[in-house]
Amino acid sequence: MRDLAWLVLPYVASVLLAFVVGGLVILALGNDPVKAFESVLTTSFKTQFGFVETMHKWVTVVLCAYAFTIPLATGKFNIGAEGQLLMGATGAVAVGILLSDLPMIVLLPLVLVAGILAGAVWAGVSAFLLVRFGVNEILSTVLLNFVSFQAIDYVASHVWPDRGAGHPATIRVGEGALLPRIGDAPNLHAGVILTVLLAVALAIFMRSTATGFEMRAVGANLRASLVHGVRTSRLAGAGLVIGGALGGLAGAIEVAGVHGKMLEGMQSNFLILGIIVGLMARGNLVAVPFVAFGIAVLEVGASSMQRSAQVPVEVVLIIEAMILIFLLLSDVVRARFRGASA
Amino acid sequence: GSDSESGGGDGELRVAAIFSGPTTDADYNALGLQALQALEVGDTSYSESVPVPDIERVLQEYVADGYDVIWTHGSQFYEATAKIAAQNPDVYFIGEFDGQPEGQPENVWVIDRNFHTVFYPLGTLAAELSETGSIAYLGGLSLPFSYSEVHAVEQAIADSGKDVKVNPVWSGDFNDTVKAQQLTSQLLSNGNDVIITSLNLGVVGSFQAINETEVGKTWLTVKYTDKSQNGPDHYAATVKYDFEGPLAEVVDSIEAGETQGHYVIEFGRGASVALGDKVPDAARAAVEAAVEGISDGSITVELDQSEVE
Amino acid sequence: MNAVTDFFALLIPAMVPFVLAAQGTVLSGRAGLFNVSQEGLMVLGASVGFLVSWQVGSNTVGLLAALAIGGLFGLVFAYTTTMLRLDQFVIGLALYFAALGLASLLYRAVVGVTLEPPLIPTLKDYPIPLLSDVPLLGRALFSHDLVVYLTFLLSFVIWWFMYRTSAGMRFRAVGENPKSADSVGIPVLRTRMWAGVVGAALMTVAGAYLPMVYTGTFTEGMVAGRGWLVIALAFLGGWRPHLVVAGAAFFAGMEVLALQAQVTGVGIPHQFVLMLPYVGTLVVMIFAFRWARQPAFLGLNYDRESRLSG
Amino acid sequence: MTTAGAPPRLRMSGVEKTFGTVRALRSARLEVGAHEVHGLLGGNGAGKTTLMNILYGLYRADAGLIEIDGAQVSISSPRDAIAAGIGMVHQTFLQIESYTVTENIVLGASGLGRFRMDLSEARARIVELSERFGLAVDPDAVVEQLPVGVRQRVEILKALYQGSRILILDEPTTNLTPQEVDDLFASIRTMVDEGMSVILITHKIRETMGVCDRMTIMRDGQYVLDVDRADTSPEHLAATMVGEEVAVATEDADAGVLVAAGLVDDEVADQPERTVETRGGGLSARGLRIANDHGVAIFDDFDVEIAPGEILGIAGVAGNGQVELAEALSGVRPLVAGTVRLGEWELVGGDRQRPTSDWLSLGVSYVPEDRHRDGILPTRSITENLLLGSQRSSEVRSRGLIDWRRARRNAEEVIERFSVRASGPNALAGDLSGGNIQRVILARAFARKPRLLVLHNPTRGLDIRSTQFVYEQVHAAAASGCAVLLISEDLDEVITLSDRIVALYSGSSTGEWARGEADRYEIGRSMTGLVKNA
Ligand SMILES: Nc1ncnc2c1ncn2[C@@H]1O[C@H](COP(=O)(O)OP(=O)(O)OP(=O)(O)O)[C@@H](O)[C@H]1O
Ligand SMILES: Nc1ncnc2c1ncn2[C@@H]1O[C@H](COP(=O)(O)OP(=O)(O)OP(=O)(O)O)[C@@H](O)[C@H]1O
Ligand SMILES: [Mg+2]
Ligand SMILES: [Mg+2]
Repeated sequence: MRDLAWLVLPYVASVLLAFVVGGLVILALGNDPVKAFESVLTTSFKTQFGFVETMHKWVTVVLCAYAFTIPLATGKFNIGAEGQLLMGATGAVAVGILLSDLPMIVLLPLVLVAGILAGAVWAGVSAFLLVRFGVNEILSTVLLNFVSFQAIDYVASHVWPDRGAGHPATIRVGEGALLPRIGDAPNLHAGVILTVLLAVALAIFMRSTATGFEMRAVGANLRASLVHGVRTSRLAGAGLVIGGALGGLAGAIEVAGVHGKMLEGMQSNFLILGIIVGLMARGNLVAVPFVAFGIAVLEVGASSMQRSAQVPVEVVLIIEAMILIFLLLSDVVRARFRGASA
Repeated sequence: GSDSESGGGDGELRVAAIFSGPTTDADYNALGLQALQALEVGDTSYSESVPVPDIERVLQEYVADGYDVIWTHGSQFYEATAKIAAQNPDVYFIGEFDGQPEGQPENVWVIDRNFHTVFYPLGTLAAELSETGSIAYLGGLSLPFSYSEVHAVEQAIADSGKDVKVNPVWSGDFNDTVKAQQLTSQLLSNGNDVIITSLNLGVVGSFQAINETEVGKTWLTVKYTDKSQNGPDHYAATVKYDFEGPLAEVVDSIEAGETQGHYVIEFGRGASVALGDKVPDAARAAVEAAVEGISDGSITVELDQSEVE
Repeated sequence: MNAVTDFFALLIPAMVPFVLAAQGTVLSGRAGLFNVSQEGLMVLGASVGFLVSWQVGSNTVGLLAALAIGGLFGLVFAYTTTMLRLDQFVIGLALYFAALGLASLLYRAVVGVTLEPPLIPTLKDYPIPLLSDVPLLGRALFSHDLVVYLTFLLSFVIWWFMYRTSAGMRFRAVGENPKSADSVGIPVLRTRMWAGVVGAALMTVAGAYLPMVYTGTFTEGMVAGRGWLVIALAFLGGWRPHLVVAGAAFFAGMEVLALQAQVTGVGIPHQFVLMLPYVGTLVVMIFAFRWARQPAFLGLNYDRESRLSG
Repeated sequence: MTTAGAPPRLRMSGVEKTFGTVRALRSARLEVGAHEVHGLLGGNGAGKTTLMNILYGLYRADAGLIEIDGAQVSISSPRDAIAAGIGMVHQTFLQIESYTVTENIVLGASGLGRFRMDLSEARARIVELSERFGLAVDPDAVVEQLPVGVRQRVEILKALYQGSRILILDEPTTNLTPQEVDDLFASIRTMVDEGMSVILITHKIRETMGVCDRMTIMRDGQYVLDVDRADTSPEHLAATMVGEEVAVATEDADAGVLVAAGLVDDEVADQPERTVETRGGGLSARGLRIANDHGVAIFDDFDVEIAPGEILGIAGVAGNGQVELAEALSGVRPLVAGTVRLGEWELVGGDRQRPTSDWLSLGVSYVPEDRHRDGILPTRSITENLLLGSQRSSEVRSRGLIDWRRARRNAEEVIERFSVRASGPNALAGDLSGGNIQRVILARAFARKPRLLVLHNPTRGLDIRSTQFVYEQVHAAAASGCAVLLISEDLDEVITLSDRIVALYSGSSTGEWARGEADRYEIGRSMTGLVKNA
């Protein structure tokens, strides 16, 4: 219990501090900080719709956070979650459009699998370049993001364009490609359940399977792992591919659960949010879903902050930066505190 | 959040607007904000820089906040607007579209931006101005409305009987000034002497590029707002948009109980062509004739959204 | 011939933001600091550089202001990572957010909503006498604004400093093995502090160059991902100042070629043409194992009393 | 050696240092005179290195006083230390691998100026210094390509170049041949004759007695004793170092303890007889061709045969192929050519080389030389470290998943049985002392009931007690029929443990001796490639 308190306290403290600083900025801009923060904290819970939106955002943030965290366990930085998400979405709409007449029981799994595979293949390019040629993965994943932007623009404006959309977007996928809904409208899509199950499975995978253990070992000491029979480069590549698969799944769920199609900009800022969640959770897979929930609430609330208090959107970015810095600082403070009391 | 706290009294409408970019863009979104603030209603509020994937949520939030009229500024938002409108029959929505949408809900007004019609005179102008016989269309994203603009320009050139070729290129982003600058330099050095831009802020970069070239030989046209101060010597024309009038008219209609409608922007109704001082008289006359022809119905500009490449 | 001249005339200015920001990245990196806030800092530099130039009426002052704000951010980065030993990656991302937010906020505060975007005059070209008269490439290579010349001069100075001076030899040691450097009396933390400050300052100046040469005004999306590409560029150039210039030339060259291909119309969809720079770089990296190495302590904080950082 | 009245060259007193919750030094003190070689002795974790790091400005003391020639100095960074005339050769060399010898030596030197980088003057001085003190190096060689012995000379030259008057050497002899040790000691004498003071940290009492004029003994971060060489004996030193309980044990001097302490000379070491049953089923490696990291073949047509229960010792100076051989025979480094059989199993043969994990499961256990780099996952618990390598074996899993409960119980047992000093199975491996890390690694190696044990420098840097423990374990393994390959740069160790000794020089065997036949200096000469004992 005390340990849990120690774990949660820094998060709470840094969010509070960040809000204090952010509040000062808002005040300086002549807006009402109390009103602003009230809407940040309540939008997700005041209406069912707000909650649904938050959970849908949570799904994608969690998956992108895993896409970053799992390769990180092997010491590799996957900065390519947005490209993987977009390619996953492309794979998902391709199946969802081409096979749109199939019944859900067949089509939906195909759509999700197509997303997963597309994301895995996209990250697989980085993994291959890394394992075979030693190309730094930060470099290759960043570059592939840029390639994916062009690729989906092509798909959305030439392959299956929706001419009425007023924005590069594909036509809708078949009905059978959509995730079923839970409860009354506005309602959650089944991807939420899928993500919860996945979170549990991944935690077990990393903790208790031989491959998961080996991944963590590689991250802790590559040489020692090699000496003890772990096929390190293969694993580092595998970590990237698994991360990419999760990024791809995020894209597929966005298609099947949220948009019903692929559209430009659907990657939003999920890459950065995923990285932040991964870093804030300090690589701990169990903490990822919880941190991601906090970030999803903040993200949804932040945009309502400008609606309800007319606070410029930029301020949200500044508050997010503060949260990160204060969170890290809380470590230093905690270390000093513990050292002093020991 | 509201500009006037006391608003929302009886009979006073509460109007919300959603913009796709920052209202500081001195362009499409700034025009929108200006129109919103000119409204004489109880209370207004807006959200800016709303990405397409987030639009449904923001719409829902405004519905939950009890706004009477919600305006989405940009055709990329139309689909979501119609969807949310169907779910909330008591709230009125204003969407934007290019053409006439199918299945328009009872509580939705459409503002048709009618870009192709407005671009026709630019084609006429380009045909008059071009000496090399080669002009360029520089767009942002290759969307159906930009295809219709290209086709309208081609139609105008064909109608003028001149032998001028249109080279369409896309920078990939309406606001990427740097790409626009680089593309424009390239287009100019490839012999295109009139650049018809369909960009938002990106056009500032195009001006930088064209300012490097000889005055009187090369020309640039602009969309939405007058940006002639960026390069008065090469500035040929603006197709100006103004949402103040259209928005006020639509809101008035809604107040009067007319909840569904299709407002087409035309010359004199939200759109106009302004010509630069340097444009020769012959060209000026031709453009004026074209505008005249469109207004009196003697010229019909075809809406052709088929792909160009 | 015209096409070749055009190519170089476009290439050189296109290289500048890449080179400046990449030199900043390399400079920090060789001292062991891996700053990933390039994208944010470039946007901030563009905003501050533009706003100050506009208010004061001098681009030079604008560039200096961008330099100063970058230095300030660099100071925060260096202080939190060297003195407090906070995670470099997280701090870099935090500063990315902060810079991005600040850039827009400042523009909103100073300019606000207007239909006429304020303009500053773009930088004047100063042809180098004689050299710019050389036939063919003279004009393309030697008729640019002063920042272009300064950028290349600076790259040379950084190279010379690193490989030809004893201070540079010590400097590189800090990024290779800070404990060894410390043990012979090289002030590791102080070196990292100034490398972090100067590095970030170069990144903001790189951003400030964009409104000053291309557009004369600031727009939020004007950096358009160049900051992220700079990180890739540092790896591409193996964290060496001279190779980074070559890498930037390659990068900007591909970018200009892609535009040229689109304008002349090569018959393939423009999206594929626009992919060219990125795919090209990936292909080059396959052959880059010869020079692609990074400082051994890149991104790791040094703690004198901990064995793990030795 | 201090003349009465005159202050000593160096005096440290009341030094306190705490790391987190560990009190590394409690009121430690040290006094070193001019013209003096001063030994600093103590078990692992006694605080020797910490005390010297404080003197060198790398650690900040919580309290304490440093005086040089009677004047109090404040040292808060290596810079200050260098200015005060202090030089230090660290246990792990602090060199920039990609720089040349000259660059490494002048790196911190003040005379160089900020910009000018003309190294010719510096180079000349280095040549002069290396001749004067008998420390031969090539000033233009790149450091990463040098053997350990030479790299150590570079470190000493670095200190000399900086003009040190007090030189600290932290366990300098670990990697040296007897001849090199003699050379080093000769150089030390020259330095002392020129007026320097040298502080020598070592675990080897024989060396201490051989070169030190005076010595200080530390235990648990505290000063215990300081004595002149003339006033002490090896037995007395050993007893004081390890503390009372073991002091009793030394009465009936176990050869292991004495060798571990470096106390015995080869003549003295009439090792207890060991009988090795020569039966099939051991290691048979033939025609080995092994390349180093740069692809250069160091071994060509090399054979190794070890019977079950036999301990084969490989004696050699570091850098003569030990790492490559150890890695090749533990399945970590692929062979260029050759066959390896272990009992009935073919590990390498034809075109086929089994992956490392197969070697592990077929009973090959490897205790690597660099335990921090190759042996442990520093940020992981003892439990997880003990599991490393057997994560795929069915023994540690239940229903396909790793059974962490069982693993933790196993870790508790190991901690108990191998007397690992740790807070529990969840303690991080990186927080353990070198000796304790080695215990964990050995526990892991033995837990697999190995049929081939490859040990590389298994006791480097370990104190007497830990060393003795390792020796016991090796004997136990051999007794259970395991073939043992002992590769060590510690000649005493090889002589004590091995049934058969092979001298290795530059990738080939330069001599072979059976147990009891070996003469230290003869082996030493073979190790330098001088004599070929057919
Ligand atoms: N950097 C450090 N961080 C934390 N604790 C340390 C550090 N260095 C030393 N210690 C602690 O200080 C104690 C003394 O360590 P020190 O290195 O001085 O021992 P030593 O006498 O040199 O041992 P050895 O013979 O093994 O080299 C150790 O038990 C260890 O716990
Ligand atoms: N970061 C650290 N945290 C805790 N203890 C440490 C740390 N660094 C070193 N120590 C401790 O300091 C002591 C001595 O360190 P030292 O480097 O001399 O290791 P060692 O026992 O001599 O092993 P080796 O010779 O293989 O390095 C050890 O007990 C070690 O555990
Ligand atoms: Mg030590
Ligand atoms: Mg030691």
